[in-house]
Amino acid sequence: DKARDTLVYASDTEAENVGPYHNNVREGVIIARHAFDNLIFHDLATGKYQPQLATSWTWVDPQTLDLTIRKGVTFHNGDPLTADDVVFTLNWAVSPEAKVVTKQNVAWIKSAEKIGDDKVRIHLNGPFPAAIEYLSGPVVIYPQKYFEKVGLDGFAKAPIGSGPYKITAVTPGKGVTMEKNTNYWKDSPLGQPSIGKLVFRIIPDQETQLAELMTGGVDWIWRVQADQAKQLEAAPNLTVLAAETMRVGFLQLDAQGASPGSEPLKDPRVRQAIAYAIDRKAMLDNLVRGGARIMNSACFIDQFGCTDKGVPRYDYDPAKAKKLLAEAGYPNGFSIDLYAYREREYAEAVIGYLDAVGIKAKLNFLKYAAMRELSRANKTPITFQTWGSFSVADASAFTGVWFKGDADDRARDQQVTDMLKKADTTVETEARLAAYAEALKVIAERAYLVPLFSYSSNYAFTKDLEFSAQPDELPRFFTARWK
Amino acid sequence: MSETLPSALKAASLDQAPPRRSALSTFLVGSLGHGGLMAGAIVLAAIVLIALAAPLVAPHDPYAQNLARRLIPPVWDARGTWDHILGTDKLGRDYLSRLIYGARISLLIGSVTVLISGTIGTAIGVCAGYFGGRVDAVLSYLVTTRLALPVVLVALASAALVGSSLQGVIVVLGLLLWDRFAVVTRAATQQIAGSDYIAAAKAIGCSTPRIVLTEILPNILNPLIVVATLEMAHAILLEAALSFLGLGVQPPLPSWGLMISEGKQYMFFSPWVIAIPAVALVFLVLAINLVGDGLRDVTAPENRN
Amino acid sequence: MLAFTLRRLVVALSVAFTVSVIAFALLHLSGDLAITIAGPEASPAQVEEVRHQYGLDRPLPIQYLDWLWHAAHLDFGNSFFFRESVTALISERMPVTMRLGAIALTLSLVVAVPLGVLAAVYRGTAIDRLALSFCVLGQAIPTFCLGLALIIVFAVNLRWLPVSGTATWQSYVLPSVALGWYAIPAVMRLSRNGMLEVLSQDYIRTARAKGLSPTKVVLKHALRNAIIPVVALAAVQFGFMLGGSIVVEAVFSMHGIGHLAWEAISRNDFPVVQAVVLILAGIYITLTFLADVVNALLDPRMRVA
Amino acid sequence: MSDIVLELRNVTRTFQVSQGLFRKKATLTAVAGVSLQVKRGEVYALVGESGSGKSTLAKMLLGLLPPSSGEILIDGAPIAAKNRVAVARRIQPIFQDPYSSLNPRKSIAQLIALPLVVHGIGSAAERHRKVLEMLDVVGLPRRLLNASPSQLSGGQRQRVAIARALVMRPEVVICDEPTSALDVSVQAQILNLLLELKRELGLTYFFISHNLAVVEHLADRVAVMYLGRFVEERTRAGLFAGPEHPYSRALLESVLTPDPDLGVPDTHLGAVFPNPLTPVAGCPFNPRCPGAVDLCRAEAPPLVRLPDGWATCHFAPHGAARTVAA
Amino acid sequence: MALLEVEDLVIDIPTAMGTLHAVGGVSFALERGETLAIVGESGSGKSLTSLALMNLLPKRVQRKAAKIAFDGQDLTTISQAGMRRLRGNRMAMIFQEPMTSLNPAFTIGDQLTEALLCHRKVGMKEATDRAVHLLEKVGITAAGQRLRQYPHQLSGGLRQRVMIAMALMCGPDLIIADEPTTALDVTIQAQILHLIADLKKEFGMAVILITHDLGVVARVADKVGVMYAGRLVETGTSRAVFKQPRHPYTRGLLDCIPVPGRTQPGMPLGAIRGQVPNLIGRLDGCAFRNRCDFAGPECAADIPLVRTGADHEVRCARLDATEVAA
Ligand SMILES: Nc1ncnc2c1ncn2[C@@H]1O[C@H](COP(=O)(O)OP(=O)(O)OP(=O)(O)O)[C@@H](O)[C@H]1O
Ligand SMILES: Nc1ncnc2c1ncn2[C@@H]1O[C@H](COP(=O)(O)OP(=O)(O)OP(=O)(O)O)[C@@H](O)[C@H]1O
Ligand SMILES: [Mg+2]
Ligand SMILES: [Mg+2]
Repeated sequence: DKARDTLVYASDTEAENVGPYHNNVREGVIIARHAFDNLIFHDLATGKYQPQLATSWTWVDPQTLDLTIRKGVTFHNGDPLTADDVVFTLNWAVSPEAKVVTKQNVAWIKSAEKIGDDKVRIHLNGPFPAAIEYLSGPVVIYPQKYFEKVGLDGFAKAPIGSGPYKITAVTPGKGVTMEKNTNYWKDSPLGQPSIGKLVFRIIPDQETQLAELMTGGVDWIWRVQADQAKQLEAAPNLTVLAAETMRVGFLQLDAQGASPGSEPLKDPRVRQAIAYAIDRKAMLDNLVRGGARIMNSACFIDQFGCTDKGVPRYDYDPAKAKKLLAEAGYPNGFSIDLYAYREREYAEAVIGYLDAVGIKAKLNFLKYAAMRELSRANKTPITFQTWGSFSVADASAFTGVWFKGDADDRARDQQVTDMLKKADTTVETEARLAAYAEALKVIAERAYLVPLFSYSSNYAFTKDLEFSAQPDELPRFFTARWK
Repeated sequence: MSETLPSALKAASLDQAPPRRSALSTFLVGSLGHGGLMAGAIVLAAIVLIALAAPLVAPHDPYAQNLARRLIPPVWDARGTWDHILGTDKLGRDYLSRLIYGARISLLIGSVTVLISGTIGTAIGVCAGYFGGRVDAVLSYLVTTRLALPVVLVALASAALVGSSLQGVIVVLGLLLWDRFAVVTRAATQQIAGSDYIAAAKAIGCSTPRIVLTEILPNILNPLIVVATLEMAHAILLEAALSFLGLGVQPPLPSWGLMISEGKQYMFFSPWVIAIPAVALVFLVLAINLVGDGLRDVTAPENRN
Repeated sequence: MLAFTLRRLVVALSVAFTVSVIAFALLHLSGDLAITIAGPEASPAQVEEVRHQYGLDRPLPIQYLDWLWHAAHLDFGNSFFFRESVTALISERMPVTMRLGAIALTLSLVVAVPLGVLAAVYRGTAIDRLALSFCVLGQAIPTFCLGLALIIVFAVNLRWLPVSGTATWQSYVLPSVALGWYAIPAVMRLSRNGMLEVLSQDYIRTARAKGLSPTKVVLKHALRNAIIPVVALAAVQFGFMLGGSIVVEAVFSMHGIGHLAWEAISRNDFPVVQAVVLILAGIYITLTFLADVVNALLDPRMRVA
Repeated sequence: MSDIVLELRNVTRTFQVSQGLFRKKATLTAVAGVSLQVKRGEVYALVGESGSGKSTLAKMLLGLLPPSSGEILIDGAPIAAKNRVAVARRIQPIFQDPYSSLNPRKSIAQLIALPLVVHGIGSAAERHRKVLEMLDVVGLPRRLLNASPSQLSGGQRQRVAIARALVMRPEVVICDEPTSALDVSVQAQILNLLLELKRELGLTYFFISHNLAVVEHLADRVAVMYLGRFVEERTRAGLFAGPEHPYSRALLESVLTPDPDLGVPDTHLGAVFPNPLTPVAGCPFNPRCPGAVDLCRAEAPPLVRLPDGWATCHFAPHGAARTVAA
Repeated sequence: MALLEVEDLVIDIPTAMGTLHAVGGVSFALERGETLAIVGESGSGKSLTSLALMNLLPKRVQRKAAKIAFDGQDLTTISQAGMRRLRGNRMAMIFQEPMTSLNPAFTIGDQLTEALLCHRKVGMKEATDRAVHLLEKVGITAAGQRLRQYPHQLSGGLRQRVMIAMALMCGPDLIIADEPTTALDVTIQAQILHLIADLKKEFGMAVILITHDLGVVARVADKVGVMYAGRLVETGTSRAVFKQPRHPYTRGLLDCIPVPGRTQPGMPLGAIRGQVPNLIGRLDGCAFRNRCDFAGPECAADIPLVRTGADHEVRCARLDATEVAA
């Protein structure tokens, strides 16, 4: 609402915890970017890394990184941000009691130490070239004093960061309110925030979001369904923006056969058959649209290290799928449960394709948190997953989550894990690329997951708003302004 | 103003000479004269017939998707085609065929649920009404307990626990919706249990099961049928609500509630996607309710001669 | 009167007790709590530690009593999802639902009771038929369809009222209509039937024979007796409305306890579900208890019961 | 076998009437210490006002209600020892309301055949024959065989009820006000039928009524009941010639014969109405008795034997002279 | 001038199966202070006739009359409001069911004073005083306390007395009592009838008493009207009708009832064969002819009331035959 200098943006999912380390939903990532600062800034326009909280950084060796921390930055509560806060945050995040939700984000860190007034040294668990990317993404800095005072629960209710917006209210189930940080440090590469107030409203219903947008109840929504986006373009007071995102949709198959009814999935031929059965192109052209692409590898194609060269492709071929199924001993198919949490029609389309080759999939549509829990408890034979890599433009942000033996790895293929470990820690660029390519090839051959396509995101917002979208699916309202 | 019926009328009007119309023919005459009942019965019969003959009347396979032909509007729209009279859904499945198959699901849910809940409720109601005293107190307390549980919430929670599926929904609703049966049969049974023909049956030496089965049950059949129809409508609506909330029947089954739920995202720009199943649902429930109300009117004691 | 009240109180308490057992069972049926609380990545040792820490290794009856003790003090433990006190979550959302329910109930009473009385007084006329048709139709329209239709018409097209949320009083209008709509047929029928029955009573004839005006006969002699069942129903309906607000809150994205419960169910956050079930049941039980007492106060015959 | 078919020995029936959970349940004595003997082939009539316990007594005789204390004997054997089915073969009821005593869902044939079916008597054909026979006996046209009760008039229904009661050839028929719901013209038909059947089948009637004129017409012996007690038991002739108990006298005076020369009698009864929940001290009738004195309010009256029966009154006019005190 | 004159009152009820001619052409006149009793079997149209006089018929019941005049006022054309001013004020009604005719939600006092407050400009105090006065008149003790009681706290006999007091509140000229004693025990019936007779004398009211009990009629009525199938078949002074009944139906009725001392115990009672005709559809001629022993072809024609004595009229075509039989 321009008149009240308040931008109301809506999304459907709620972060169980606003603390950036304790949720892995996109809505949480957005809030983290607005309320907290990273050490390093990744300039998407140039592809270069620039100083943010760290004024400079140097690799001492492939496992040691030294950073100089900026002076004069303060947290929202007025406390100065110091090297101590950085050291505390990193050491706390890797400790087991922190129970960080996405381990991959910090698992590369061994420890941090203060080596001077404003100097911090990070010890890595092994060579990890993507470290800079992570430091410019999911790793944000917490205020040590405040955090130690209020604890994890208190922090979730009233988080304090140093970012361009300060969080003023967290209402579970309802949303989060943020206000412009008028004391935001001058030279931040993020720039100075312009809009006075941000209100994040959780509106679970796409349609309600749409109705609210049309009636001016909210100013900005995203993930508008392709069909609707096209129609919305006609509305005079709205702007519609379509952009590809880093999010990749895929089917995760329980190759271990640990879930109830997932026995058939142990057979690679069955998994391949599933891959062949799905007409990804038709889905892309008719359902996804908006600049999205078909993905053949288990990562987003533009991430560093991600490639589909030499990776086997499973083009739509139901006949072959049936043949494979028959070879695997399922000439009449089988019944199985499929879990999904968003884009129900994509999941249903998949079910339709599976049905055509004889696999009777039953859809279970859940909230993300519930689905993740079931999946991690080995109760989901097939899951329709999507992953936005925390906007980290490095293949490790994808493969690391799904194949390195952590909670979300349902393949548990030691060979793949080892190959990825090697790739993650290879410092030399060419060798690193080759290592990823090799790992991705094995993953695809064994069809542990069926990559479908990248997502496009359709943003729709009021004409009053000047907003530009980035491919990393991370709206930056601190750069937005009223027209 | 009001109709004050002389109390002697009840006796007087009964005391007329035969031959008179049989109960059945009075019922039929009453039904035919009851516009609402007839309209409801015709619509309901039509829906039941279509549901039964679904494979014959459905023009397409309700599950066959064709993404290239999605969201075709119905034939009355300029962009519609006769191939898909009611258009296609978001996955390019023929909407008419899905609607027709959906009728099966709604009717199945309605009837099986009522069968389960009717059996439970009638058993409870008849026992409470017939035996009275402590039995009645215990069973009444059961009914109160059941009523205290919020149906939608408990149904949702149970569906979440047992896993949402067609069978799950039917069982959960069947186990939840017996309260009205119990209340109505209890009241009806109480009334009958006090009547002299029950005393006469006892004096003749009839056993209790015999009394319940041959003397009481046939006489509470009317209210029972009425409740059954109304509860059937209730069950269908509840299933729709559960499906709407995402914990009812699961895709790709074409339940009408689910179709409404799925069509919701198109409600602004392709309103027919939601309007068609919604109208079908309203029609079905309306028809069932009309039949139920009509039966109540026709079989109500004051209308029986 | 006191004895009557006490007896009802005992029934209410025993129902509440049963509901609490059911709610407790709900939580424990939802899976191994220790594993849920410890989180999916916890090692078996950690799970055991949680089990011990939360007292989950004690016998179930003890756990139940412990839980009941806390629940009686409005302490329902922590939400699995938010890791926050359920009581805090609920108390924050409760006002929304209560407000919604109260407005909806008032709305439906204000519409339904006069309509029912009118229909009864003008039985068999166009007014009556209109009211009854309205009833049947009303019952056939699912709440969520009505809600969506209201949004399209009044919020999106006419822009008179907000689409969702709870920010202003205007936000409550559409949801209350959608929720109240559901109760109107039941309340209307009951007032109509109650009124009809009362109007056919001998004492109404007596009143008319005294030369009282029709208005006085209806408003004094008839309404007083006919309103009694409506009082009970109003209480019951309020309970049902709180339960039924799940659907409405979902459609209008209102953050009341219905919505909370729905989301909690889809997140397997059973402490929240459990608490909501218990609270809604508690409200229902309290209300029906109060309704019984009010009924007894209104009806002199019941005071001696 | 003695000629006493039915005997009651000091039968009492109480009901616990709930008055609220925490208030003590009140005891309502519907029948208090009643003893009687019904001889084979006689019509034993019971009169009394509404609520005096007549129906309760009838139900106990039918085995539908167990007595709280006392004994009921059929042919000298206590009925508790027999089961309901056995009792049913010997004692059958005719109820007051012919509209509620027939199951509306059954045909006339089914209704009349029910006792035979329950007791497994005869084949289907034999049962049918018996039903037809009964229709003739009670004077119903055979075309009504498949009619439903709703198609019959009150008098016809009562005939069906009689047919059902008699199809098993019981020894005793308990008639609980069998004509009080019927118009006088129909009542006459039914009374004639009952008398005729008694003669033909040698039945014994236990006949309950509040209409003394009917009782006089039908009964051999009459008992007058007040508030659960028998206050007088006499032969018909004796009672109608000279009632001993003031209540019997008031009853008799209250019979309004269609005689335009007479006015409405003044029974001089009090207007205090008996409440079975609050028993009065002394004679239960004393609050309404025109001749009550202090003695009546203090002491229960003795049983006064009369040549043709007995009465319970302190001042039974003839009894006093010829009493064998109880 | 007579207080009430009714000429050719017709009451039709449309039903699903045709028009029910409930009352067909009833005429009578009533003087001040006179008691007219209308007697007839169930369904003969007595209650409808009484309700028609008060204009309290159910809505779909149609009333037609050549004349209904009350104290010179034409009730067929009077406005609703005008009728309301008469009702409860100058013409009052006592209903059959004392148990249900009082509103359970209001106190006796409230219901008693209501009519007076509605029709007269009197204060609450005055109305209450009159209520107490009347309650005492009808034999209710502790009247002041009774006013605060609710109907359910009174017994049937007391309630009927309250109903009578209620009818008397405005001192009406005419009281219509529809079976005021049918639901009561015989002793109480006698008391109530006695009361009505006394009150009538005291207040000089005219009374229309509706009943099916010939005994009651004979004892209290000045004039009698015998109704059969919606018509008056015989009217006259009570003496004339009961001493020399001329219509076969009246005679049949009188033969039906057992009368202590007159009928022979155990002997068959006189009975009217057959049943009441269905009143739906056209009724020609004598409705009783299918049950009448004297019926001849002339009975199928319309039959006028024939005057057979000073105060005696009969609607019969075979008066010649009945005279011989008498
Ligand atoms: N099941 C019962 N529970 C409680 N009280 C009862 C029950 N049955 C009868 N009574 C009471 O017992 C008393 C006698 O009742 P009963 O029906 O035997 O009287 P009655 O003489 O047959 O009366 P009526 O002439 O009205 O038929 C009454 O006060 C009645 O209220
Ligand atoms: N509202 C009505 N609808 C249909 N028929 C009616 C109605 N009221 C009365 N009748 C019929 O009109 C006829 C006369 O009824 P009415 O009540 O006057 O009889 P009654 O002589 O008072 O009988 P009772 O002695 O039983 O009170 C009956 O056949 C009855 O069925
Ligand atoms: Mg009785
Ligand atoms: Mg009548």
